[in-house]
Amino acid sequence: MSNRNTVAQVSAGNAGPPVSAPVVPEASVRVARIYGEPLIELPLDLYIPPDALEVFLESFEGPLDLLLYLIRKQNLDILDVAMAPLTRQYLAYVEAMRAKNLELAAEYLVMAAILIEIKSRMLLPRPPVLDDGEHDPRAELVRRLLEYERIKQAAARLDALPQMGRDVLAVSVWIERTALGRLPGVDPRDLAEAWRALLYRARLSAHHRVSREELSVREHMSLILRRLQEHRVVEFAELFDPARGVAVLVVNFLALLELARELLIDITQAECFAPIYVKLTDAQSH
Amino acid sequence: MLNPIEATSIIEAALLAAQEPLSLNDLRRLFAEEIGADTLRRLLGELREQWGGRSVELVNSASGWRFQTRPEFQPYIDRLNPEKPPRYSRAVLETLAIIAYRQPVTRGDIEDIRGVVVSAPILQTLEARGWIDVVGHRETPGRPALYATTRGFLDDLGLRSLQDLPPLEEIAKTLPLEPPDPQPEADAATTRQPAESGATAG
Amino acid sequence: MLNPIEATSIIEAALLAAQEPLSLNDLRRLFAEEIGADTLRRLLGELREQWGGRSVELVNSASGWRFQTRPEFQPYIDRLNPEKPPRYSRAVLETLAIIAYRQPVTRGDIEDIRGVVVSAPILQTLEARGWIDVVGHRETPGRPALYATTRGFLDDLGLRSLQDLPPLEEIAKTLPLEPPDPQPEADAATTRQPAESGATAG
Repeated sequence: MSNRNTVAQVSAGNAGPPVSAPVVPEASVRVARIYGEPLIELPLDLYIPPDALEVFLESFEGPLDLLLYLIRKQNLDILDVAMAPLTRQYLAYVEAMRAKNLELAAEYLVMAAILIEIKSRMLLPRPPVLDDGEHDPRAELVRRLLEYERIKQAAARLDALPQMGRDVLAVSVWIERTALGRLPGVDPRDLAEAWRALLYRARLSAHHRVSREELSVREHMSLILRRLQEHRVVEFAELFDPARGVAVLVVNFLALLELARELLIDITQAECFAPIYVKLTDAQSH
Repeated sequence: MLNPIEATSIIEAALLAAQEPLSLNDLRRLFAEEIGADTLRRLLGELREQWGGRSVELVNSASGWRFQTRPEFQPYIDRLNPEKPPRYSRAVLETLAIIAYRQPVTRGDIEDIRGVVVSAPILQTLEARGWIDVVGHRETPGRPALYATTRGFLDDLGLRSLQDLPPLEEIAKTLPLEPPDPQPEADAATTRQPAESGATAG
Repeated sequence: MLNPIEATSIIEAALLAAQEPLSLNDLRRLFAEEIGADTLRRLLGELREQWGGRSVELVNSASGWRFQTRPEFQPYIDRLNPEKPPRYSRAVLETLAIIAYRQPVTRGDIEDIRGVVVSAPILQTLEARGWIDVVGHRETPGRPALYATTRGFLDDLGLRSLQDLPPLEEIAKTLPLEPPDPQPEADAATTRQPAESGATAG
């Protein structure tokens, strides 16, 4: 209940420095007691339009951010911060948030405890030997505040860099992506290599040696078979093209003989001097 | 207001960054419709001229304007493709070699030479590629198909005829040099055999 | 052989068409490694100059070279695509800054610096963007994940290395916390450890 009162004063008491004194006289005696700290006076800058408190708080990234704001706003020296006013202001905010039943992250409460602890340690007489800042009770807090402030600035600078997709776009002009569906390539040497491997494995060297001559015969065998598939029966003479030279004629003839030997074709002649016909072996057609 | 040079730069930036061709309407939106279609067409024409003879050209395709690389640069850019062209497995290559050098051959012939079963996918691969086809059937039980290489095979390998294939006599001559470990030839043969099935890696 | 103008055109075409930045090694492959890295660097420098003041610029970031539009054209191009990528919240940006400047860091480290809990979605946002990833685990109880920024982060911000990050403000210089005498260095070293190791990470 008293918390709610405080909020009312917080929001109403912005008019003048002696905050809500005229409105609620008792308040000048003691506005609130927060974590055992009497809050005599609300901070001068603690004016937040009532509806905006939540928005205001959301604009802080946490207790460190809020503390930095308070310090910078008061133009306090961060390296020699006066703990009493800082603590008081901080607690006032925290209390305002609690009073408004805003969901208050636990970190804010932890920080409140830290501030109070530092403040109380500051009140202790300091041994002169240690008066080198090293054991200043504020040291750790100041270190954290400075580190956080640096990161805060770094974050803003990162955000200011031109960002791919937001401030700049990658150029990528259209290109035929032919290479993507590429089929395996075979070099003639690959075939020779494959053959060589075969020879090793099967020791075929003697019996499967293929001469250049023989290869051309086999090529013609395929050509003749192909042709016979299209035409079924072809006159012998039609299979020869004298224009291609004697060598080809010979090879072609050898191919025919080989095909006949392998029983792949039939060569027939009805009578002497009748046309010779060549066809695929019986029943061999598609 | 924008001057024509600024407007052209804006069009250029948008087209270079666009993933898709941009229509005239798209391009008008760049200027919040404040530039008319005719002016835009004129600017595009000028932009196309500015890019004339460069590595990339401005093209007006069915779906709009786009920059595209000129075809003569394609072979260079293809080299960037980190994917090495795939390779056929040893099984496929050997089968192809047998068909090329011994055609016409049946699957049984191939199996005799290779000493292992020739799986259907191997022959299908080569048929689908258009490198072999069935030129007949041998009149033996089962009438097995006879395979031969095609014209396309010669074309794709840059051969005028089968005679341009590396001659096998030379292969035979170089044979003794080949095995890295000459003595245990039998071992070499057997150790290679298991690799057969797994040799499909590219 | 190619003359420098042809070579530059090829580089330009490749860079304009590339989907990703191209490294010097990528670019060398354009020429089947026949152009040395030094020559290539010189050509790239010339190309960058040729493009100076135009709608797109040649940028050298962590992964390599790429063309990108200049920021001043973005307001126009944005009109084509009304869906702008959202700006990141301060929580995300601060988390990113901590990871960038203090990497490798755990979530706990980030929370210590920010003074608040770091929610999972914040890290997920940055991971999904490909800007941070887990590079290991700290050998402390719970083995928390160690986060670092990626090369994609540098690329997307046009940075070549972490050293190109905007320098951190040297507010701490006036800080009496930093012992002026060198002896208690050990203390300083332990508190700063994450920063030290991160600053040099490539």
